[in-house]
Amino acid sequence: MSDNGRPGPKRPVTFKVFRYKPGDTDPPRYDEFKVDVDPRMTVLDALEDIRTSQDATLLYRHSCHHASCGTCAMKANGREILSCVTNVLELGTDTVVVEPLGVLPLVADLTVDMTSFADHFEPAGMTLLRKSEFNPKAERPASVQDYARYENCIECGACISACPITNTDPQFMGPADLAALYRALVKGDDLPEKLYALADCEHGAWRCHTAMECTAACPSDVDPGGLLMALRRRVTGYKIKRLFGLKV
Amino acid sequence: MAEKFHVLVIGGGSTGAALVHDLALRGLRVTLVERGELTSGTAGRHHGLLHSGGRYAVQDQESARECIEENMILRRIAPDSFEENDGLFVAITDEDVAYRGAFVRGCAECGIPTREFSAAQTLRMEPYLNPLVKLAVQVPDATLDCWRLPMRFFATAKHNGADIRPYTEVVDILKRDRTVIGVRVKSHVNGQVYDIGADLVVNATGVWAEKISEMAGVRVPVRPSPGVMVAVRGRWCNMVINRLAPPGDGDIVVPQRALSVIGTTEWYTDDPDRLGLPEDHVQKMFEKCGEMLPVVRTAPLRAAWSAARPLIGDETVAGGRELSRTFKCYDHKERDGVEGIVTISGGKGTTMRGMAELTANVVCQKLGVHAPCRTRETVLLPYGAYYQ
Amino acid sequence: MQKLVDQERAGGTWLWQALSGVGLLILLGLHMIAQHFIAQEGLRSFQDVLAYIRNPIILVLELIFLLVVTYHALVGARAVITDLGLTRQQGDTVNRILTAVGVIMVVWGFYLTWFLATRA
Amino acid sequence: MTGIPIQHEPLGRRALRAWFDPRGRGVGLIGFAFNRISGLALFVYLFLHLMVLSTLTMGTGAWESFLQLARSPFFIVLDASLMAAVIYHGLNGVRATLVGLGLLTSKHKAMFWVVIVASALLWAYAVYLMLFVF
Repeated sequence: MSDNGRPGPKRPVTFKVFRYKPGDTDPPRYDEFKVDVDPRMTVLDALEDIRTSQDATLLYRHSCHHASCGTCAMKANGREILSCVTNVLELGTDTVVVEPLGVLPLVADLTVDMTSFADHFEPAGMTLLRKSEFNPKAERPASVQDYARYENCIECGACISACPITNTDPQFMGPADLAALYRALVKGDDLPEKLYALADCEHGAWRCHTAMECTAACPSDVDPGGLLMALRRRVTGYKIKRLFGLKV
Repeated sequence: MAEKFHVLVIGGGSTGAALVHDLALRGLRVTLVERGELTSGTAGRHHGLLHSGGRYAVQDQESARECIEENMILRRIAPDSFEENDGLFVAITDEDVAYRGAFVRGCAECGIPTREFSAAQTLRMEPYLNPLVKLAVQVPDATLDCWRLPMRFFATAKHNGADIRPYTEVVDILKRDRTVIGVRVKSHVNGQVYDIGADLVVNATGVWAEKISEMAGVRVPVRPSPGVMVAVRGRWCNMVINRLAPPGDGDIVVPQRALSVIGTTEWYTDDPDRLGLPEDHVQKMFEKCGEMLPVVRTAPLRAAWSAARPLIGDETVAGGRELSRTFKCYDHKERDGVEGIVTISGGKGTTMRGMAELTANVVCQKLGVHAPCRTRETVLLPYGAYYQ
Repeated sequence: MQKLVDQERAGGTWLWQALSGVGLLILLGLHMIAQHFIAQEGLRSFQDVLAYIRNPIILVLELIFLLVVTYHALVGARAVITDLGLTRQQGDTVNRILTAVGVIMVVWGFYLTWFLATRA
Repeated sequence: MTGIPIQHEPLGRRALRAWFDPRGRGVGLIGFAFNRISGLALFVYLFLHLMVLSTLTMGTGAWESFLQLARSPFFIVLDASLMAAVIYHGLNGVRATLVGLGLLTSKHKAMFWVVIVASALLWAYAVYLMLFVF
């Protein structure tokens, strides 16, 4: 929404929504819903509208509605999106196909299970807070130790869904975890040897084939692909240094 | 009924999260049902402010005291969950400056530490502020993550044996005579409808409290009061920026990640499921918050949404901001003569733990359980532990 | 998905793959130049091939080329297969089969070169 | 639309979709897909090439008849496609190496188009040589 979304006329849009409930709506199917879309409406708003006025059983994840929690990632017209910040009319199609993320196990409808994602995050050393990059020159009141802010990654799973390798190899750590690992290395509050070993392992940084679809899919400007490559550069340097018996 | 618990909590928001955590720590067999994803109602959608209480220090000192107390407790039990950057109340107009005395006094009365800055000092700390800023007062506000903080409570509760069922909607309250004995739920995962028994049911559904209380044949005086919030790209302040004025529309900017969340407005609704997004409220956000941080008017919009506060008040009360932000726990045995159901409502994200403590005390007293509250000192697990 | 990442084995074949790839580009370039300048008319006849291989620089170059191209091709094939998500045992089997294929290819290539070089 | 949850797709089809289906994807996946396809083609070619060279052991006659065959239009087309695969795989390999070592990662899209244009030019020159010089 470039001009902060001034109101305009509504437009009817058909939503073709992936439906699946194990043992109930099984095999899956696509249900069609018509929604009168106003210019501010996001894909999540449209789903809320469908759930509250057309089908109360439609299941999808959502929480913060402003790209902070990362629960509402899904696919619209085949592309990973964060539904709370994806404007429907800006998708530019009269029919919008809404599907769950790939790779992550399906729970029902548009809901996927994030357990496997969280499992891989832990060893990567992901931390919630980081030192803010914002305005380091600004003065600080004495009581504030250092300005801090949350990591950009909101753990939505979009990159995992977009990556051609995670799609076929469930053991590959995946873009989000490896990007987190890089951030942990940079922050340096974990043992670098442990993190290097993790990055350098069979399922780590080298499995990536640089399709860079993770970065294209990331709704939070993390650039997981770029961080992964930066991680490789560091690991390469580490390996070379180790080869010559230098201190890391 | 195949399953029976000591306590069944309806509603997986921040209150429900803190309540199952509290009850699990007290050793009760507890389950929680939530119709959608956890924190998909009001809890997830708030502006992410860990209140210092400053906002209420003049008009609503009960809420203010609750806020500062819980603020300090949460920092202790959920380390690394906050952007501990504090907050500023900034005066732009002479009217704002005139409010300073009452504000600082109110904060002192409620135990909220303050520190005052001149215009020049303020601008050195927050260069994007309106250059007309006259002075500022610092308070211990912070930014929290509306999804990950409640998830820490859920994670800890789960590891202490609580049973948490998202995607499970209550379709009926089961009663024997005038006693609630359980609930009928529908799973939105597989469409199954089944019953869960409980010695006590807690209605922690916030703005949806009325829907549940109707099923149970009891009454709760909750008024859904939505507000509009807008997130713009860019982090335009290091600290939380509040307007040094009585509570009003568009009086806060909360920096969160690489966003600035500006808020908020207030109206009343009867339907918490269809809040809508009044365009004039959105524009008002840009206008009013722009008075403090002019840059937010031109910053690219990231999201605009509504969230409904579960305020306590009767239909007879007209105003919105006059209603207290405090919380209350209702035992419907006393109010409506219905045994086996308790309602907790009101309050805010910051006071989630306190609301849970109050409710758990009522629950334990009703069930005849003697177990002290331990949530004040129990450090929470990381949110990721919910998935392990 | 398994709970923790199996960290026992180091990765890093990607580095060697990139390195051998760059090597191949150089070797291929030399190969083309050699074809162009040493065998000026292209390899039009059996005798031309023999004459070409008689040059010791060409001989060594072709043998290195064979080694590197075999390595690069097999590691590439292995990447495609392992990207399908193999268990450890399956991975081991694939490694063994591909190693055997590589050995056979190299041996056969060396035999061929020896055969031609001795005919010349 | 498939009737099967994406997550339950059989592996073969899943791989084909994930690696080669460009719908909803950008040039990154296209670059990767071309690289994989050309790589597999070259892998097959390597075997064929070794087999062809094996005819050398059967003496002059066999080799001459192969050369005859190699001048047929079918083989010319095959050779030309092979040339395209080699050129693209090689140039994209350089791109992948640079991107993969974090050297020019943010420029990966622009580099893809450079690779495509350079490949086309080189290939055109190679085909010209094949057809008119040799």
